Amino acid sequence: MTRDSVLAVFEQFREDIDQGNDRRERLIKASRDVTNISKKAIFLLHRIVLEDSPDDRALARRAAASGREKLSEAHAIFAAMRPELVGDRFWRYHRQVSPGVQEYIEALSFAHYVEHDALISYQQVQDTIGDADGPFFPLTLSDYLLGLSDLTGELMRFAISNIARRGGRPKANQVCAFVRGCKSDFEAFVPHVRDLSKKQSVTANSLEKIEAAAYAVAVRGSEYDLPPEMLDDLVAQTTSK
Amino acid sequence: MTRDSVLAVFEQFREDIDQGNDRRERLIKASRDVTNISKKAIFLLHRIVLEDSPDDRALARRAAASGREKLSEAHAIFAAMRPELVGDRFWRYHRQVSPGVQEYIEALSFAHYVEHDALISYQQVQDTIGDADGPFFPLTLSDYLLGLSDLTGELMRFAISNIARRGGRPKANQVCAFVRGCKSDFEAFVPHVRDLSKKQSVTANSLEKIEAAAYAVAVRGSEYDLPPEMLDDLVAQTTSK
Amino acid sequence: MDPLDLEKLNALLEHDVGVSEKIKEQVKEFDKKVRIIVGILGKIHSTPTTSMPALLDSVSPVLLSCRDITTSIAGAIPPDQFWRWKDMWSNSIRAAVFAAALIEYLRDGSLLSLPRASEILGIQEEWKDRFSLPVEDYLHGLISMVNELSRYVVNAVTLGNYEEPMRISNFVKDIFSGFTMLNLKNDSLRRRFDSLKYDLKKIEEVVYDVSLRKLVVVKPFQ
Amino acid sequence: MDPLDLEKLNALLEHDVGVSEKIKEQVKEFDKKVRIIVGILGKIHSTPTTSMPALLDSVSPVLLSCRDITTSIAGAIPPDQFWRWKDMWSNSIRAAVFAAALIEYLRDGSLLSLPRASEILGIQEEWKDRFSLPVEDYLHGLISMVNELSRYVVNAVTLGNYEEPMRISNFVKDIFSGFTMLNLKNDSLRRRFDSLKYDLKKIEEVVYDVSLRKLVVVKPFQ
Amino acid sequence: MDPLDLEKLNALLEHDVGVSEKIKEQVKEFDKKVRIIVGILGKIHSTPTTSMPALLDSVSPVLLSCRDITTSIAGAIPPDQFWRWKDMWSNSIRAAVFAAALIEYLRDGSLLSLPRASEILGIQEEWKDRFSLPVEDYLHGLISMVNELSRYVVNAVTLGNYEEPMRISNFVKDIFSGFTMLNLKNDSLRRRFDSLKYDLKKIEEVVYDVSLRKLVVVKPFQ
Amino acid sequence: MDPLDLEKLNALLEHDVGVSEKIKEQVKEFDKKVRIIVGILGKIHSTPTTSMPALLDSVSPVLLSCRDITTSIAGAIPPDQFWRWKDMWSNSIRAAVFAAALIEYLRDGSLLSLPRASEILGIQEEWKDRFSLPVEDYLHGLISMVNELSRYVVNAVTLGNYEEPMRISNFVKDIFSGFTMLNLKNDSLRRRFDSLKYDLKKIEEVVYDVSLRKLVVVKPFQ
Amino acid sequence: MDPLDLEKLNALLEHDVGVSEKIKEQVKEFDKKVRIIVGILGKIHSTPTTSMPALLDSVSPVLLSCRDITTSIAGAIPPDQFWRWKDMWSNSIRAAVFAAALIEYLRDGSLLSLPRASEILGIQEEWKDRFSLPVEDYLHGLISMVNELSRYVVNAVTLGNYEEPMRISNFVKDIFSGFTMLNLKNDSLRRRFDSLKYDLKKIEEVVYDVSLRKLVVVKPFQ
Amino acid sequence: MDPLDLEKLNALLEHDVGVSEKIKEQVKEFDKKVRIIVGILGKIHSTPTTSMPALLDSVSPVLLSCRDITTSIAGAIPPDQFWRWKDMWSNSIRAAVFAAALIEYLRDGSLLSLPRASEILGIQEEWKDRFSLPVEDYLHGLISMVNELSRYVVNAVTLGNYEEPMRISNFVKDIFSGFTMLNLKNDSLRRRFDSLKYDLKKIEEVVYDVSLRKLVVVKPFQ
Ligand SMILES: [Mn+2]
Ligand SMILES: [Mn+2]
Repeated sequence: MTRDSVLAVFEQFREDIDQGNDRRERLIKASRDVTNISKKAIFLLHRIVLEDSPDDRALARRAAASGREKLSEAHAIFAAMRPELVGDRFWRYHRQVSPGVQEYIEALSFAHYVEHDALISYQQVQDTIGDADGPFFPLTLSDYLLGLSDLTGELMRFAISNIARRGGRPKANQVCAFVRGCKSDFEAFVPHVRDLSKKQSVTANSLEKIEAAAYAVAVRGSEYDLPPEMLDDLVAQTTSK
Repeated sequence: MTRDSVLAVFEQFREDIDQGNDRRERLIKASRDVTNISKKAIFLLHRIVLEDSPDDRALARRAAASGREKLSEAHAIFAAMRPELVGDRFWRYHRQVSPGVQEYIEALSFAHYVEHDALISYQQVQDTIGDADGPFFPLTLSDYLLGLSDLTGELMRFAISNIARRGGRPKANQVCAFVRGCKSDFEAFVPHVRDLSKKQSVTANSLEKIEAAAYAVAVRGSEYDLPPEMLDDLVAQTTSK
Repeated sequence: MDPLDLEKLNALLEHDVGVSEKIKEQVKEFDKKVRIIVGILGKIHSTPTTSMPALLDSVSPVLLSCRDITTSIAGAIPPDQFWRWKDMWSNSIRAAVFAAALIEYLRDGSLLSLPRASEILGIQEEWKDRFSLPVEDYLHGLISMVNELSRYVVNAVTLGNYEEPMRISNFVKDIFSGFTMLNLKNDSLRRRFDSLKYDLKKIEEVVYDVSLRKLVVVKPFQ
Repeated sequence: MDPLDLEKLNALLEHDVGVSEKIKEQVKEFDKKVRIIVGILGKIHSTPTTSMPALLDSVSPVLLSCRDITTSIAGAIPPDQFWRWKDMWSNSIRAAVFAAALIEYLRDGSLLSLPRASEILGIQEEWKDRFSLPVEDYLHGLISMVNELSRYVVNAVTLGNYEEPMRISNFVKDIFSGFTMLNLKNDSLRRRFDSLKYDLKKIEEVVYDVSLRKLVVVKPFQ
Repeated sequence: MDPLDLEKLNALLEHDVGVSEKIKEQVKEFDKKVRIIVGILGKIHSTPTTSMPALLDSVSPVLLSCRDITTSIAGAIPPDQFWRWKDMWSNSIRAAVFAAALIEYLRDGSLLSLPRASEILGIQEEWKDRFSLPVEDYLHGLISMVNELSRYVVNAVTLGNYEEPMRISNFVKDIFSGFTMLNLKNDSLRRRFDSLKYDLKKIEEVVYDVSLRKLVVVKPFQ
Repeated sequence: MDPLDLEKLNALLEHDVGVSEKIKEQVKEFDKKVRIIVGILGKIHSTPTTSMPALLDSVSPVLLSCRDITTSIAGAIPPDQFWRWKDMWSNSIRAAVFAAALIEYLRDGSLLSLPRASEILGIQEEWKDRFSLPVEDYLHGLISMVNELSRYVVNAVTLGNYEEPMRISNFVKDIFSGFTMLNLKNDSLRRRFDSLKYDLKKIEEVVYDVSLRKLVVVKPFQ
Repeated sequence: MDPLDLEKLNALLEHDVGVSEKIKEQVKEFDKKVRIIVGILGKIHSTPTTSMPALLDSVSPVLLSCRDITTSIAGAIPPDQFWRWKDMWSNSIRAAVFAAALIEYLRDGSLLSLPRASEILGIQEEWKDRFSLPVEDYLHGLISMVNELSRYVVNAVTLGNYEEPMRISNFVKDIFSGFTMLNLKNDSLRRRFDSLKYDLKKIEEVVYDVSLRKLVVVKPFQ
Repeated sequence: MDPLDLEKLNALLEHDVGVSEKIKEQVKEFDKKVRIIVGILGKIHSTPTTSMPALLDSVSPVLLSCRDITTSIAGAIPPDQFWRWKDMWSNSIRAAVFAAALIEYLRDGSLLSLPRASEILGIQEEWKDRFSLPVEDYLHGLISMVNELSRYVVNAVTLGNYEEPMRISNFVKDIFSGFTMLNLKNDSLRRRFDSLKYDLKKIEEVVYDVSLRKLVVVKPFQ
C-alpha cells in the first residue's frame, strides 16, 4: 500500500469506528435513562406501599399500577432502540444495554411481586419489551436472572420498612419464604451466568436481614399470649396520631 | 460425641496439624537456605567470570567449579530433606520446597552454561538431586522450567557486565542466540505450567536488553573498518592500567 | 534444547494434562451433586421440627451417590500424588462434609467424626496416597455447618422452637473450644475460625432473647 | 419459580453451554497453531536477509491451516451471535493477523489490508453474522507487528543490514499517522496505540545511529 | 527561564501551600471543638429529661464558637476557591450540623432547616464563593442525628421516659419519607440513607415494647 | 573499595538478621501463651459469678509467666533499637494487656492502669531503650476488653445475673468518655475506637431489656 | 419535612447534573481539536528546517480556534465553581499548552510564558472564578514539550541539522534548572519532573555524538 | 477513667505528635538545602575542569550547613527513638550523602567512606540512640553518585575532557565490584544496585569511543 492508500484505508476505519462509538454512546445514554426511570419506579413503589391505607390489596394494586406507568417511559426508549440493535448488533452492544435492562427487570418484577406475590416469568418480561411486531430485541437469560437477583435486595428493604406497619409481620414472613425460594432456584444457574455468584451472596445477605427482622418480631411478640393481629391492634391504638 | 470426646478428637487434630506445621516450617527453612546458597553461587559466578584472565576457557571452568562447589552445600540440605518428602509427602509440601529448588536450578544451570555454553537437561538436574540410592525427591517439570526461566535473567546480567571485556561482544551475541532459543523452546509449555507465562515475559525483556547491548556494540564498531578483535585490542591498549 | 530432551519433557507434560482433564470432569459432576444437596438443605430454615426427618431422608441418597465420584477421582490419580491434585476438588468435598455434618446434627444432635465423614463419602483406607479426607477440609466443613446453624437458630425461634437455641449453643461451644486448641496457621482456616466467634455471639444473643423472656430455662454450660 | 418456566430456562442455558464448549475446543487448537507460528517467526531476529524468504515460506502452510479453525468456529455459532462469542478467540485471531501482516511486510515491504487478512484466514463474506474480522482485532494485529518490527530493526543492524531501519521507519510512520486519524475510546487499543509512540521513537533512534555514522544516506520522509 | 517569570510561578505555587496550611490549622481547631461538643452530647443518653435543658445549654456556647472557625476559614480562602478546598473540612462540618440538629430536636422537637444550620454556624451569604454549607453535608448531618436518636430512644426508656419513643418515631418517620422524595445519586449519601431503615426499625421495636406493656396511657398523640 | 571497609559494611548489614530470628522465636512462645490465656478466658461467658474467682485464679500464673518472654525479648534487642523491632510483637502484647485488663475488671471492677499493665508483664523501667509498653498498645488492649465485655453482658443475663449489665454499662461509659478526650491520630486505634460505640450501644440495649422487665432498678449514670 | 424545603433541596441536588453534561460536550470538542493539533505537530520529526515555518503556520488557526471552546466552557460554569469542574478538561488544556509552547520554541526559540499561554487560549481575566489556567497545568504542558524535544533532537540530526542539539540542550537545561527552583508538591507534577532528567540525558548524548564527530563545535553552557 | 491517668495518657500521645511536627519542620528545611545543593551540582555537566573547584567550593558551605539540621533533628528526638522516626528523613539524607560523595570524587578522585560521610553531615557518635547514618542510606547515596557520573562522563567528553572517562571507568568498576561483595537483601537497594551495570556499560561505551578515536595518547593509566 502506498502512503496515501494507507491513509485512505484508515479514513474508512475512522468512519467505522466513529459510527460504532456513536451508536455505543447513544445506547449507553438510553440504558442510563432506562436505569433512572426504573430506579424512580422502584422508589415510587416503596413510597406508595408505605402509605396509610385501610385496604392493603388495593394499595398494592395502586402501587404496582403507578410503578408500571412509570416504566412505560422505558418502553418507549426500548422501542427507539430497536433499529440500533437489529441482527448481529444486539450482541455487539449487549454490554452497553445490559445495565438498563437489568434495572428495568428489577423494577418490573418488584411491581409484579407487589401485586401478585409471585415471580414474573421470562416470557412475561420479554413480552413487555416489544410490540405487535415482536420483541424490540432479545431478552437474555443472564439479564433476566441478574435483574431478579437485584429484586431480592428491594424486597429486603420492602420487608424491613414494612415490618412496623399493621400486617407487615406476616408479609415479612412471606417475603422471607419467597426470597429463600429465589435463592435456591437460582443456584443451579450460578456456574454458567457471570456475576450471578456475587449476586447470590448479596441475596444471601438480604435473606439473613429479613430473617433477623422476622425473628425480632417473633421474639418480641412471644412474651404475650395473644395472636399477632391483636398485638398489632394494641400497638396501633397507642401510636395512632 | 460428648464434650470430652470432642476435645479428645481435637487433641488428635492438634497433634496432626502441629506435626504438619512443624514439618512445613522445617522445609521452608531448608528451602530458604538452599535459596541463599544458590544466590551466593550465582554471585560468585558473576564475580569470577569478570576477573581478568588470559585464558577465558580456563576462567569459565574455574567459575563453574567454584559455583558447583558452593552448590554442594545445597546437596547436603536436599539429602536431609529426603525423609521429610517421602511418598505422598512430596506433593504435600511441594509449594514450600519449590522456591529453593528453582533457585538451585537457576544457579546450577548458570554454572553449566558458563562451562558448556549449553542448557542443562532435566535428567542432569535430577541426577544432582539424589545419591546412589536414587533421587532425594522427584524433580517436577514446572520447577525445572521455571528455574531455567530465571537463568535467562542472570545471562542477561552476565552478557551486559561482560560486554566491555575483551571477547565480551561475541559472547553477548552467543548468549543472545541462546536466550532466544530458550524463549521459543519454552513457549509450548506456557499453557500448562503456572507462572511460566509471567516468566516468559521477563525473559522477553532480558532478551531485548541483550539485543540492545549487542546492537550498541555493533553500531559503535561499525564506524571502523577493522575486525572486532582488533578494535578490542586498541581499546585495551588505551585503558589498560 | 536438545530435541530428544524436549520430547521427553513433552511426554511428561502430556501425561499430567491427561490426569488433570479426567479429574476436572469428575469435579464438575461432584459440584453438581453438591449444589443439589446444599439446595435441599436450604429448606431446613423453613421446616418445622416434625417434618425435618423427611427432609433429611430426601438428601441422603444424593449424598451417598458422591461415592461414585470419589472412586472415579481416586482411580484417576497416580500413586503418591494426592496432594498434587487435591485443590481441584477441595471446595466440593468441604461442602459434602458440611452437608453430612449438618444432617448428623439435625438427626442425632451429635458431631460427625472425621472417620465417619470419610466413610459416608466412600473414601477407602487403601487409597490413602491417592485420595483421603484431610483434617483441614473436614474442619472447613464443620465451620460451614456452624455458620449455617447460627442462621438456623434464628429461624427455629421464628418457627416457635425455643429449645433449639440452648442445644445449638452448647453444641457450638463444644466445637468452638475444640478449635481454640488448634494452632492454626495464618490461612483461610484461621480466618474462618475467626468467623466462628461471630456465630457463637449471634447464637448467645438468641439464647439471651429467649431466656430473658422466660421462654426457656437456662442452665449453666458444662 | 414455576417448574415449567424453570425447565424452559434450563433448556436455553444448556444450548448456550453447548455452543460455548464447541468453540472452546476449536480455540484450543487455534492457540496451538498460533503458538507454533509465532515461535517460528521469532527466528526472524537472527535470520540474515538472504535466508528470510525460506523462513517465511515455512510458516505459510501453518498459517493457511487456520482456515479449518475459522470454518469450524463459524459453523458452531448460531445466526447473529458473532459478537456474543468473539472474545473467546480474539487473542488468537489478533496473533494470526500479526503473523500475516509481519510476513507480508518482510516479503513485499507492504501493508496487509483488512480484506486480505480475512482472506488469508479463510473468513467468508457469507458468515458475516457468525464470524468476521472486526477492525479492532485487525488493528491490534498491526500494532503487534510494529512492536515486533521495532525489535527487528535493532537486530537487523546488528546483522549488518543498515538499509532496513530507514525502510521500517517509513513504513511505521505511515501506519502511525493512520492511527492518529482514529478516534479511539479509552480502551486497550488506545493504550496499545500509545505504545506505538515508543516503538517509533526507538526506530528513529536506530535510524539516527546509522545515519550519524554515515552507514546509510537518509532522505527526508514523504 | 526568565527569573521574573520563575519568581511569579513560585509565588503562585507557594501561595497555595500557604492557603492549605492555614486551613489545616483551622480544621484542627474545628475538630477539637467538634470533639468537645460530641463529647458533651454523649451524655444525653444518661441524662433525665429534667436535666436536659441544662446539658444542652452547656453545649450551645461551644457550638456558637464554631463561627470563629468558619470565619477564619472563609478568610483564608481566596475568592472563588470554595470548591478547591471544601473536602478538607467536610467531616467537621457534618459533625457540627449533626450537633446543631440534635440540639434543635431535643430542645424544640423540630427539624433544623438548611438555612438555619448555616446561620448557627455563622456562614454568611456574602462568603458564598469561599465558604458555604452544601446540601450533601447538611443531609449527612441529619442522618447522623437519626443514628444517634435510635440509640437515645433505648436509653430514654431505661431512664423511665416512656413518651419519647412515640415522639421520636414520628419525627424520624417524617425525615425518612423526606429522604425518599430526594433524588440522591448513588454515592455515600445514598448508602447512609439506606441505613436509616434500621434506625427506624429499632425505634419501632421500642415503641412496640413500650406500648404493649401499657406503660403509656392510651391517648391520641400530639 | 577498601576491603576493610567492605568487611565492616557487610558486618553491619548482617547483624540485623540474627536479632530478627531471635525475636521471632520468642514471639512464637509469646503467642502460644497468649492463646492459652485467651482460651481460658473464653470460659467467662458460661461461668456463674460464684465460680469466677477460681477461673481467674487459674489464668494468673500463665499471665505472669509472660515475664520470661518480655525478659528474653528485651535481652535480644540491641541498645536503642526498641522502635526498630516492636511491630514484631505488638499483636501479642496487646492480647496480653487485654487479658490483664479483663481479669482486673472481673476481679475488682476496676480499670487496669498503664503502669500496672507494665508491671504485670514484668517490663522494667531500665529496659526502656529496648522494651516498653507503648500507650497505643495499652489502649488497643482496653478496646479489646470492651469488645469482650459487650459479649459477656449478654451471657451474664442469660445466667441470671441482672446486676452486671448496669455495672458494665457504667464501666464502659467511663472508658468511652475517656477515649473521647484523647487526641487519637487517624490510625487503626481511631478506627477501633469507633467500634466502641457499637459495644456501648449493645450494652445499653441489654440494660434496656432488663430494666424494661423490672429485673433491675436503674439509676441515672453518675 | 416541609415540602417546600424538600423541593429546594431537590433543586440544589439536581442543578449540578446539567452543568456537568454541558461541560462534557465541550470537552469532547476540545479533545478533537487537540488531537488534530497534536497530529499535525507529529510531522515536525520529518520536516526539514526550511519547511518548518509552513508546518507551524498550518497549526495556528486550529490552536486559536480553541478560544471558542474555552469561551463555551467558561459560559457553562456557574460563578465561583471553577475548582469544582476543572479536572474535567485538565488533560485537554495541558495538551493545548504543550502545543503552544512547542510552536513558540520552534518558531522563536523562546519559552512560552504563562500569561502568553492564557492569551493564546483566549482565557480572559474576568472569567477568573469560572475559568483560568492553573500553574500546574501550564507546567505539565512544558514538561510534555521537553519530552517531545528529546525525540525531535534525534530526528533533527538524522535530517542533517547538527546545530539543533546544542540549541535544544541549552533551552532544556534552562527549563530544567527553572524546575529545580520550584517548590513542587509530591504529586504527578513532581513525578513527571523526574522524567525531565531522562530527556536531558538523552539530549546530552546526542550533543556528545555530534561533537565527538566534530560535526559541530561545542561551547560551554552560558 | 482516672482523670490523672487520662491526663498522663494524653500527654504521652501529644508528646509524640510534638516530636513528629518538629521533625517534619526540620525535614522541610533539609529538603530545601538538599534541593539547592543538587541544583548547584547540576551545573557540573556544563562546567569545564578548570572551573570545577570553584563550583565545588560554592556548594560546600551549604552542605556543611546541613549540620544544623542534623543537630536539630537529633535534638528533637527523644532518647532511644532513632528507629521510630528515621524514615521521615531518609530521602533527604541519601541525597546529602550523594552530594558529599560526588564532591569528594570530583575533588580528590576518591571514594567517600561511611565515617567520613557521617562526619561531613555533623553526625556525632554520642547521638547514636537518636540519630545516625545507616549503611543502607550511605549505599543509596553512592549508587546515586554513580548514576550521576554516567551522565557526567558524556558531558565531560563533550567539553573536551578526554581523560575523565578512563578515570571514572576505573572508579566505578571498583565500586561495582565492591557492591558484588556485599550480601544485600532483596530490597530496593538490591534493585538499584542492579541498575549500576547500565551505568557501567554506558561509561565503557564512552571509553570505547574515545579510545578508538585516539583522542587520548596511548599510555599506561594511573
Ligand atoms: Mn436495587
Ligand atoms: Mn536470579
